[in-house]
Amino acid sequence: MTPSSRQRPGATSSRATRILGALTLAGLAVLAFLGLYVSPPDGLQGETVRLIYVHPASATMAYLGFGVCAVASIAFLWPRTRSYRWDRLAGASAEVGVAFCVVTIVSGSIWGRYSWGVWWTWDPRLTLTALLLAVFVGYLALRRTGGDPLGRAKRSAITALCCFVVVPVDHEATSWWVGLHQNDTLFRIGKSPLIHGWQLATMLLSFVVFTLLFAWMVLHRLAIESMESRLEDEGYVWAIAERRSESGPAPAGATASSASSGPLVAGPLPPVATSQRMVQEAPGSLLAPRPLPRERGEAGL
Amino acid sequence: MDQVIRLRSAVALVGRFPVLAGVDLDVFGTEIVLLQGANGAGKTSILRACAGLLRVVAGEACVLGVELTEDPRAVRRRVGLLGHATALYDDLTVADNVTFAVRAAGGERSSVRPALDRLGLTGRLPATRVASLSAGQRRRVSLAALVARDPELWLLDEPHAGLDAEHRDLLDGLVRDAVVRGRTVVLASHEHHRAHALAGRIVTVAGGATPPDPAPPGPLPVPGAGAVAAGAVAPGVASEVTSVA
Amino acid sequence: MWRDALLVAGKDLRVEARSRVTTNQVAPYALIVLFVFGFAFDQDQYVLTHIGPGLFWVAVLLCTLLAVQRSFSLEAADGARDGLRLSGLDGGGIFLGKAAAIAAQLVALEAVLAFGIVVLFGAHLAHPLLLLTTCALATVGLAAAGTVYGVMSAGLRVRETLLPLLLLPVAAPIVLGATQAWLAAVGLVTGSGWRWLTLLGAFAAMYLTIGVLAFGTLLEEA
Amino acid sequence: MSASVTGGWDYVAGGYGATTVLLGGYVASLLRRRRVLARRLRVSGTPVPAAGEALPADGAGGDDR
Repeated sequence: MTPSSRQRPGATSSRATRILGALTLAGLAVLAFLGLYVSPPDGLQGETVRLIYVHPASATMAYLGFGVCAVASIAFLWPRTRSYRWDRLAGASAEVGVAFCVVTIVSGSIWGRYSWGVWWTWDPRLTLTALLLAVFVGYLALRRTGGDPLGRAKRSAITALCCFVVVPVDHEATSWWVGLHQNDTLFRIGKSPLIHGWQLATMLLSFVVFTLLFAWMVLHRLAIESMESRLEDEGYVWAIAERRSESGPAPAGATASSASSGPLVAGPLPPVATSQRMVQEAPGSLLAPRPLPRERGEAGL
Repeated sequence: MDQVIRLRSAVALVGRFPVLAGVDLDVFGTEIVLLQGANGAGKTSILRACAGLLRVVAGEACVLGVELTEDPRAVRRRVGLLGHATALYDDLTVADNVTFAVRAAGGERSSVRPALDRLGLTGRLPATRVASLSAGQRRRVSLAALVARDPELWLLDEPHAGLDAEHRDLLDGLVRDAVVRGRTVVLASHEHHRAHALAGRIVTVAGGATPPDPAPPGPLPVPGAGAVAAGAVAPGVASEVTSVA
Repeated sequence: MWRDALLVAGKDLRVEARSRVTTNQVAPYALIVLFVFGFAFDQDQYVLTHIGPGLFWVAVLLCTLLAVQRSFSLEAADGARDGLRLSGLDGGGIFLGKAAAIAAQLVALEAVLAFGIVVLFGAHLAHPLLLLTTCALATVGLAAAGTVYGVMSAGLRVRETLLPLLLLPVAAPIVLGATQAWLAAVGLVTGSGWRWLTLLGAFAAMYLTIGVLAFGTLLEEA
Repeated sequence: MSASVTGGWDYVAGGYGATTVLLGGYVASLLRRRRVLARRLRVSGTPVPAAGEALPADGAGGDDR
């Protein structure tokens, strides 16, 4: 999809994301209708079975977010695929994953209050989810520390992997632990004697709709990251010009016109590997407000 | 004469600030080169970039045959940097500190004692904790570690700061000896009289760059500036006047 | 790598031997933590005996935070980290050295704390072989994870607050595994304590591997 | 299927409500951040990238080391 499909200049949504958003909204409406009206209550759990159309799907999206974060981190650390877009994807999906993880815990807690009579129990799945949340909140805090972008990206990627490898260990640990404690609180899906056709359909729909929502959120979170890095790069180009003008007679803050009329600063300005992307353009245009080289923009979604 | 440092349009960032915004620098073997410029001009950053501590993100940077843009770590063992910070552990003694620095860089323990003696760190001083030393003494401990390691390239950032007259002379002697032994020295200093007498060549740094401008703005204390960034050749020191641009 | 590790461990332990921060500050702190647990829970010896192993490992975890912060504030002072980077020491070697020094200090602290819970909480220590193996594996795991996260947060302005946020959730399996192994050893829960050791061993091996591989990069970017 | 257990609508409302509030709040924060950044970019005269659009010359290989 080329950027020309955008209607309003300056809008960050493309046609694809708008279609995706509309589909998601429609899906959510259908899901609510099916979940709250069409599908029947359960024999065992009464009306609260309707939470099954929210809770498992959001848990899956949380795991998906953390999984994407780990895979993107590996892709960033692997020298042959290193690119900041992996770093941005890791950050974006981790944040969306954290959001879904909170939803999972809150909705599960409400459900648990009804089913088990307690808001929280030290069930392996609950403990694992809570630990994952804690670990990835730490990861997001680390991402916000700033500093050299390459350093931050590497640090974050290694942390993401450190966080993620804890998952199997935690999983083993908590299952042994519960085995020891003879804990009888089990995940409830398996206990439903039979799933009604509408229930099954609605549940499947919930996974589809939440995946759409996940994709929409990650795309927009990525757009935010892109805009942040672009703002930083703008500052960077001006900072170099400013810095070099300290040495020359040209006044600081000389406008772009002087870049074409004569060298603002001594020496050719090199192609600069900026924080987020490579800028390989003529020295003059580096200082000038420039149009996007649109043909180089990759296929939008 | 082999080239020790070659920077071309080198750019380096600290956070998002471009401390180096396009530096060109050539230094050849057994030279003593003085970097001069105002505070914040980028002298320290050039030295740190040459030591492989500050990543060069654009342009070319080659020190001792190592491409810094590819692997800045490879050059570190062969370079000695005397910075503003002395990189000493307060709780260790003078001798322990120098020994650790030398052995960490792959040197021999036997080179420690002569270096301490050379810097006048004798008597009770080697067994004294660094925390109880004066600033000048710490500086000398740091220098002793450098002398004991005897790297191929010496990068000295304000080496005269905090030293008394006697030890400044000692330092100048150390630098000249090092060059005679085939080492190369780059220093940044505000002690113009001393530094000019020592240096074979002067490079002006401003605004994170080395302007090739024959007449840079502001007063230039370079005696007899003829060629670009040319300086007085110190007597008795083999050096070579080269153009910077 | 091993030579570098020995060199760095020797340096860190020598600093500790001269500054005595662990013996004079961290060890008393550990004992105070046990006292506070005693106040906060009950004077009921029965409760304290039963939660003693858990409190022990929580106290060890808190001490790990202090030891890690101390270990990296050494390097932060006076440009020492630049010195370490300039020395060209192998990253894996520095990691193993610093982790070994932290582990050595933790072992000393654990001895003090074990004495504390026996005296204060009336814990009884059975199966010394199981207990010692647990301590060894858990200590290695804590020191390795602590060193990885220590260097990660070392160069940041927010390191004092970031380190606990990163380390505590990650170290939770160690506290869990070590506590369960210990409870099994003294017969407070049924089942064999040995299987928890595989968990502790796996955790330690994982973080040792990560540390050896990634420490150089992390030190570079700190 | 007949409902042998009735009630629990309050829990359903709580669960759906909490989910809506949390996810809706997150979406709102995304949109707000997006709007603020887009405005700042427009002020500095830079084209605003679309969602899903790659940045120009974003190194795809190992080139932006």
